[in-house]
Amino acid sequence: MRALIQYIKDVAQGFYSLSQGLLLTLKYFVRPWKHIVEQYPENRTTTIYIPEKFAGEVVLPHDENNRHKCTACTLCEMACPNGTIKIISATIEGEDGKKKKVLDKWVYNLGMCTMCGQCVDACPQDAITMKNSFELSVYNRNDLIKVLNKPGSKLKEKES
Amino acid sequence: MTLTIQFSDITKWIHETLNASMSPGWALFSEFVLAGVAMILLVVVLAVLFVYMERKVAGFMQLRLGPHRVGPWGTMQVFADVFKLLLKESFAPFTVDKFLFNFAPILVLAVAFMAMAPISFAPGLQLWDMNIGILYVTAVSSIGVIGILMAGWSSNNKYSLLGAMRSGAQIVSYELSAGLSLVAVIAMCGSLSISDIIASQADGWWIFKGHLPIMFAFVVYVIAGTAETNRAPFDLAEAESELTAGYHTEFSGMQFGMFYLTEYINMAVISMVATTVFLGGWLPFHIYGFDAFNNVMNFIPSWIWFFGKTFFIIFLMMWFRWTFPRLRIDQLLKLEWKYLLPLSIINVVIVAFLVVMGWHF
Amino acid sequence: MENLNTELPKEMTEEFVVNIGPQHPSTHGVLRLQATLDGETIKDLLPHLGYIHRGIEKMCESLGYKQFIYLTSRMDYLSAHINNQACSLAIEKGLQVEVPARAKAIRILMAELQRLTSHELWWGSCAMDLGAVTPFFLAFRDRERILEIFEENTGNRLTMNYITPGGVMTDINSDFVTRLKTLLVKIKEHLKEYETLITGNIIFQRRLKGVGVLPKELAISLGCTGPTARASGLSCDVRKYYPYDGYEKLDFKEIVADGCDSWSRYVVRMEEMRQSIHIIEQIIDNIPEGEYRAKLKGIVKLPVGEYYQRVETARGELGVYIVSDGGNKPYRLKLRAPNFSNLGALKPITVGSKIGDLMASMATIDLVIPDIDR
Amino acid sequence: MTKEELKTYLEQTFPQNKVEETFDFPLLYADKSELFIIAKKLKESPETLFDFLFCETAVDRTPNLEMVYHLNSTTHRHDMVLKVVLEDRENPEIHSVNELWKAAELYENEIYDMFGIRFTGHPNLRRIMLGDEWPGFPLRKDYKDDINIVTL
Repeated sequence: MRALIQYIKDVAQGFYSLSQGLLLTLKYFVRPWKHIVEQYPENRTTTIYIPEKFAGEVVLPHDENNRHKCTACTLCEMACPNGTIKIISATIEGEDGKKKKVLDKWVYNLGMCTMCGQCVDACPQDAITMKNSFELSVYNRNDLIKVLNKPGSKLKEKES
Repeated sequence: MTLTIQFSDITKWIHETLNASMSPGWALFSEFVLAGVAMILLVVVLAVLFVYMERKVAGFMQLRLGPHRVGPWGTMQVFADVFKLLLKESFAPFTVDKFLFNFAPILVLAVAFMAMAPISFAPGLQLWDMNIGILYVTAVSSIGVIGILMAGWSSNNKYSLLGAMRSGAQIVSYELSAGLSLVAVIAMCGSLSISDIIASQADGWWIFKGHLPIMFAFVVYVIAGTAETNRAPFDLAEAESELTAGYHTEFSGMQFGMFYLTEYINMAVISMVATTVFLGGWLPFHIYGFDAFNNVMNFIPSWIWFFGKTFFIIFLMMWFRWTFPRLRIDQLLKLEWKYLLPLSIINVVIVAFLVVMGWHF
Repeated sequence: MENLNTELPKEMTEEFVVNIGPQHPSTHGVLRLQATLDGETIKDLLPHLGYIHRGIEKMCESLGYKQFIYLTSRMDYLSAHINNQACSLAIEKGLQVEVPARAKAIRILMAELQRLTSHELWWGSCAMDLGAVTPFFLAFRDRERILEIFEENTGNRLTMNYITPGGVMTDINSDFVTRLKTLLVKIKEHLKEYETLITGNIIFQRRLKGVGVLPKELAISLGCTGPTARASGLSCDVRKYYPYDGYEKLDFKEIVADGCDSWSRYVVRMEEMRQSIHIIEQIIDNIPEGEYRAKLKGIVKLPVGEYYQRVETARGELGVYIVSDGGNKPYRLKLRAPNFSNLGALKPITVGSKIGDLMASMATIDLVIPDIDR
Repeated sequence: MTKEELKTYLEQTFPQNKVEETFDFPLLYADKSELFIIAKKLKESPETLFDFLFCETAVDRTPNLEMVYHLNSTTHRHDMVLKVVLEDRENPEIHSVNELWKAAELYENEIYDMFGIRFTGHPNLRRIMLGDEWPGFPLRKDYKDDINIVTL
């Protein structure tokens, strides 16, 4: 007899548990405004939220006079675990006649970058930063290899 | 009071015009063709609606929006999918049994269409009011499992075979309790004909008449019907996380589309039978003594009543699907053979006793 | 019923082999299980690995100590932060660097959040393996919010690259505490929904109870760790026994269950989510002020010797074994992956059960395939 | 037992073996032939009860290969390292510890795959990750592969 009561209890409990689940899904069914999806391609210019720190790609900021801070010391190239960065430096003659190493091309392969931030960390001049850009895909793999310093850009000397 | 044209008038008019213009034999043939085309169109439109509904229901229950890009609110999405399936190659692997492989989806679909024949959508809108309507539906819909077994066997794929065997075991067992729960109502009203069953509910739907055994039979029928259509939580035949896609793993293009369509047509058949037998078919909802309310209910056309009830039961099945986890195969069979079937048999015995004693109304 | 097959003459029964994977919806990756089936019953199971073997150990031998950490994010990508933490701790052990208190607190916070995301993903995919799709979206809703916090504070969502030897890469944002607090309230609310939808569900319970039984002795012998072993009654929480980064100061319970079955594993993980929230709540209000990073030299060189550091990831004990020859690169780096050992438990617990049970066992052991292959 | 106690214990119990210590654990060197006996003793003697093999790996100390067993006791909660030096580089062979710790089955498969150390008494020795036709053993220091290994 006790077994029978227990059995009926179990069945009732089972049905109760199932109905609780059904109620939960019904609750979400009738409340569409609680939904969480983002209308992504439509909101790319309006409501999309990209945090400030989001690491999308490495950039070499230039100031208004087209000057950057990179001294071509290649510390970032050495710090990169993936061989993403290639620094091509050129030797030019300075005003005082001394030979000087300057940056020629800051080659960055976005396709190999894992956004670990080691290069930014290693840079003694704070010349490079991470930018929160997104939608960086391209049709041609060669387009992922970028030269970060703008043509004609120069080294920004320290003020001090 | 009613301004609506009765469907029987339309059919009568068609019959008379055809007979006036051609010989009776040709007229009959044209009527068959017309009826067939109308039925196929109706079923396809219904299936498309169900697919759209399923996606929306699933989306809303999962905090999503469902399809919403193709057409307004995504209404064209289903058509886009159907056209995609139509344009795709129906690829058959090298080692399949070609004849069975190609025949299986056609058989499954044809059987699903056949089961629609005796169903009465509205007064007069019925293809064939045969005197064994319910028996015909249950009999025909059980042929579908042969198609599934054929698909699984001919695919020459172990997943397909396992899915087909599961499906066979499942459908064969769950048909028993589905049939027995229908027997409860049939015993009460004393007829297998669908129009008789509907007529017997003119003074109240069976489920609201207050017979406990009938209510129980309704619950059993919904459970068994869900299982018969291979839908979650009984979707073991195509259990995605276990057998990838079960019996239709190897099918592609429109052949897959046929299986997909069949699932929804089978759902429609199950819910239409449930509507007819338990929920009063196309009869409106009446409350005894409330004449004003009853008149308002009468004003709603009967086909809206019928499809409204059908959609409600289909919503129930979708609701189950998007809430519950799947059963294991032994639990599935245990549920049928150890719980539903004995209870259904006892239920039928009680109903028979009630009928013999004349205690029903 | 069970004896039916043995009574039949041998010629009438035939076992057949099914390859579950490499592409299969419930292996969650490219694992191939060669299953010998007798009807629905599994007779033998042989895992074939290496579909995503990248040779991380070999790659690490050619990278500097500061660089190789970020490769280990790609092992168990669901606890990438904790993997990085393990490597950092091993290097700090060799260098004898004291990590600032603020960095330790941030590390624990992030590690517990990572554990929370990992368990939430597991919850969703576990329910999906058993046929319920809706929980997956409910789980992703909360996981997404946590990932947003990661994104805001560390710059990345999955492989955060946040830990560096000596501390963390950047400081947390000023609104971190308030955002996390509002989030935790929500997550706790949603955990209750999880319970109603899945935990209480009778079908779900029947699918897991008594399925995939892993006795304690076997768990010890197979080297299982993490929730898998704790559900078998083996107390093995690294955070308790070999505390690191200040776990010894925190009050939390080690969840041990002795049901040994899939249901216990489920319960242990659900309870661990609550414990993670509890840990976060203890730290969140008193993150110490100060430096977030100890200064290290540009090129790190470990003294000659061997260093072994273990941490508790979401799936078990991750060991980092560094053999140093005094150079600027590790001479040999062995990563003791928790999933690799837990994989060994799959065969003994599933042989003799149905295919559906294999999915249940696999879902509750919670294998991450890149961690197995490395 | 603490690290120092365990070290003295090992020195007393295995007087002919070399006992050292690493940064974390006491370290016992065993000979190739007596590995299984020592491992069994460590596992079964009530003072040590090392029933949990949590890490088994090999290190290529050119020209030798070195097997490293990290052992833990789930009752006493102490750990130790057991090492075996294999001098035969061409055809290294050692007895499997699979009978003592079942975890070793997968670990030893991986070591066989990566270092080419063969384990006698292993129930199913196979190349678990790379496949049977892979040439060479990648984690050895003298492994050369121009296609698959990209150096920076």
